Amino acid sequence: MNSKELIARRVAKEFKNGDVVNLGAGLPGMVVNYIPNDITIYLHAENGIVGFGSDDPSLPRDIFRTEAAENRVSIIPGGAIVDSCTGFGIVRGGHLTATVLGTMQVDQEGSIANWMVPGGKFAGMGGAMDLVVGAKRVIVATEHCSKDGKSKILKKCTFPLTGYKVVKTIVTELAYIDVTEEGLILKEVAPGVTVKEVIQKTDADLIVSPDVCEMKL
Amino acid sequence: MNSKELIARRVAKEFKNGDVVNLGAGLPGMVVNYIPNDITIYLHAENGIVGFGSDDPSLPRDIFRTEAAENRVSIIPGGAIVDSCTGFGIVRGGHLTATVLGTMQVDQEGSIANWMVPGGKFAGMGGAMDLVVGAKRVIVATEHCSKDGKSKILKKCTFPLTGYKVVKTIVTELAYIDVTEEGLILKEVAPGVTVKEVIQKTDADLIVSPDVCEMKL
Amino acid sequence: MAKLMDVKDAVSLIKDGDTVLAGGFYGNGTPVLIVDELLRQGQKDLIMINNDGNTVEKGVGRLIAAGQVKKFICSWCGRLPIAPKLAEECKMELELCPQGSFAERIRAAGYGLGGILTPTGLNTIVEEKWAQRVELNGKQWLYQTPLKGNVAILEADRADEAGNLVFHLTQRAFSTVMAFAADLVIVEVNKSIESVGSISPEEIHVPGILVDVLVQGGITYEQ
Amino acid sequence: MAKLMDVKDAVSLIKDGDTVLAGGFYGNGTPVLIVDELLRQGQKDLIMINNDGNTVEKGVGRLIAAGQVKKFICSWCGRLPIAPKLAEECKMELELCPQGSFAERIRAAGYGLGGILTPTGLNTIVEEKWAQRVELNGKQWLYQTPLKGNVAILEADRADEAGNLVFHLTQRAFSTVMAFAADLVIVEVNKSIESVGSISPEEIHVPGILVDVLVQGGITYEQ
Repeated sequence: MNSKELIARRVAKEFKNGDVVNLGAGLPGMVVNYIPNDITIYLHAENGIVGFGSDDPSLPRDIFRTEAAENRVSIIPGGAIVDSCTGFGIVRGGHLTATVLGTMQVDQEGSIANWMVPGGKFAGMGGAMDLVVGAKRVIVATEHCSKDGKSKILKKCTFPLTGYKVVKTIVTELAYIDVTEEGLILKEVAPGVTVKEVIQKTDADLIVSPDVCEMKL
Repeated sequence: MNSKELIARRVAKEFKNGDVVNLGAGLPGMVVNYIPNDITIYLHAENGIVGFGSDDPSLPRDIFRTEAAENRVSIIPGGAIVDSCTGFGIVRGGHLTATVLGTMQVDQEGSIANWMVPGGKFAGMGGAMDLVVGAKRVIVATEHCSKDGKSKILKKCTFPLTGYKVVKTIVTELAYIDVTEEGLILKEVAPGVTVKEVIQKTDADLIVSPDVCEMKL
Repeated sequence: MAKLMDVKDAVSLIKDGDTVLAGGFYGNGTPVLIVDELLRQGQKDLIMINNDGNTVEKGVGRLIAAGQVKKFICSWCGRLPIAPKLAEECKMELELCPQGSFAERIRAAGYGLGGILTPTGLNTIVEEKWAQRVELNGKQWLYQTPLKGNVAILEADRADEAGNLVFHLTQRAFSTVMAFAADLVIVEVNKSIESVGSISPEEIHVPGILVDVLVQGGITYEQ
Repeated sequence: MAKLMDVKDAVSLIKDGDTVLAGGFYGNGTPVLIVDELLRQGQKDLIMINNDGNTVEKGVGRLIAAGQVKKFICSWCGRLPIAPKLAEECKMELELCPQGSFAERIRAAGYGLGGILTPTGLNTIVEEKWAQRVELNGKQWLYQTPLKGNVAILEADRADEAGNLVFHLTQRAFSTVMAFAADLVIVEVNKSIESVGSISPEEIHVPGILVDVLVQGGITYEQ
């Protein structure tokens, strides 16, 4: 199992029947592949679908039946269409069980920076800032370190923030970490990974839970 | 023609095809009877109909096809149903051509007091405060004097206000008066009524328009 | 996801002191069986948020007449003289809000906004008693707080078992936003509750994810 | 009441320097014939308000690439690298707004509200550059101003001659509120424009009283 699959599998275990979830593009989007078949979650798309599923090739192609990355999807039975105000009303109003986002940086206060590198391209935050302040639970699903080997989990974000003190949980290919008032609590380590290794690869301070255990997948 | 019919007939002449109008209960509601048949106005009801017409007895009775005084109505071809937020969005957003309201008092600054007598019953403003700030044009349709013979058109309202400096036009059985920055301009007098009589029966200061003429009905 | 419940069990979820958003304009759209059951169970000290209360015989006015309401927030109660009377006798608190602001304040609560900024009510009793004047963007506005409920009691025409709602004509009114603005949303559905997927996604007025409990109703609108 | 017009005449109502609200998410729902005609007529110095601009080949991005846009207000322009590039070169102003706030600001303009109060963007670049922090009701909010247009250009699936609009699936997006927020609302209708009264009052997404001009379109969604 590669890192991304491991992360997606672990995040998928967080959901129960009826949950309303927004999955970011890329890795977070893979989570849907590991939701058990006996559970229905309502996937929320920024362009106004509440409850989408995988593309149904038997349906005619339709540019208005796509999700927020413009992939063709189906609308699941029980799904609904809303306009943008209502779609984001669902987000900010606390009606979204969770949002799962990738990130460039996340810090021990729960702040997240995933939309802009200083001096880099200036392409906009899209719906991410609404999602991180609005969702009942913000789950960061990311590889533990960036490509150059640096920890993405920092004492303090240095890139422009997407949200300040909003993240509740961080899932990486090494660890499952909860963000609390006291700081980051290391709750699980991935199979074959030691607590020590997680601590070494993390810039932020970690509090090791007395119940720390191996991640179940 | 009695006073109320005269007022309703004169107000009806203010509208043109396609106008969107909210008519208050009582006298203002009579205006619709004098709209020429070749003109379609969209009557706006606070409970969410945009474009209602007179009751069609051939339709089944339906408690949800009533206007804001709970009279049974029809929905005209081209009419639409909206929820309360959108219904009042139409009002405040400047999409209502006019609101026609009765009143207890109106003053020379254009303020109106039509919802509460001090010490009297405390029944609420309903949609009136939204209508007077939102409609492009606020037309007061009222008998010139109260039942005890006192002018309803005052220098300054003494009852709790519905809206401050919002009225554009006042139509009574004696006169057609525009509210301007300079004050109240007497533009028309009803057939058989003299300018002097209007001035005598009006507490507010009136500026007689150089073009003052007889009301056409 | 909505749970289908007996009206008795559904209403037992409402507690003394709850803040209840009740749909309906003149009692049309106020859920009849749910109000019947509230009268029977006798929850006390409710804060009722409803446009007008209608009369002592239909709508939320029945609960006010029965003495179950501690505070009533409405835009108008001209058909319910008992409301201002109780307020005068200090037996019930009565708070008035312009109808458009009333709708927007409920929406603000449900949509996660900090309140509303409106020109409505400036220089009136609303500013004196229930709102705050603020200057923003070079203009004067009234700021009013969101109106949130513990519970919403609504009536719908159609629903599916996922809780998706469709209203009939002016049954919509405040109910579309009230469904967003309460922790517990209980809906009385007049037509037979349908299976999931039987309502087109484009027809739905309130997505089922907002609805907690469905009660099978059956009143007819042809009255 | 809507007027049926030729696309050429309709677009000639748009002037240099106008602020244009354009419907569409990724260019889906951005009216194709109207944008074609804007390119042809070459209106300049436009302020474009659109969620994302999409690309230089589809959507509002075409007008940006053609140099017709003075300022672009969007939530994201990741498919349109020319936008940040022009901004860097000071050839176009680029203003970013979180997507939910973007929708609400347009609605505020159309619904006659003084702006929005949202938690979104607190402690971010939005607060630094484009919003004002206010404390109301004991909490911190970002205040953002309404986003109003002179003109809105929208695409609808169905319309009747009274201007009533029906959208198809996610074609709704921002268009429902944009129709309220511009002085002149021009809509390209893909199905044949219908006679007045042919759309049920309950199906209508935007009442016809908000629509000024209808243009017969005809693109297909099956792409």
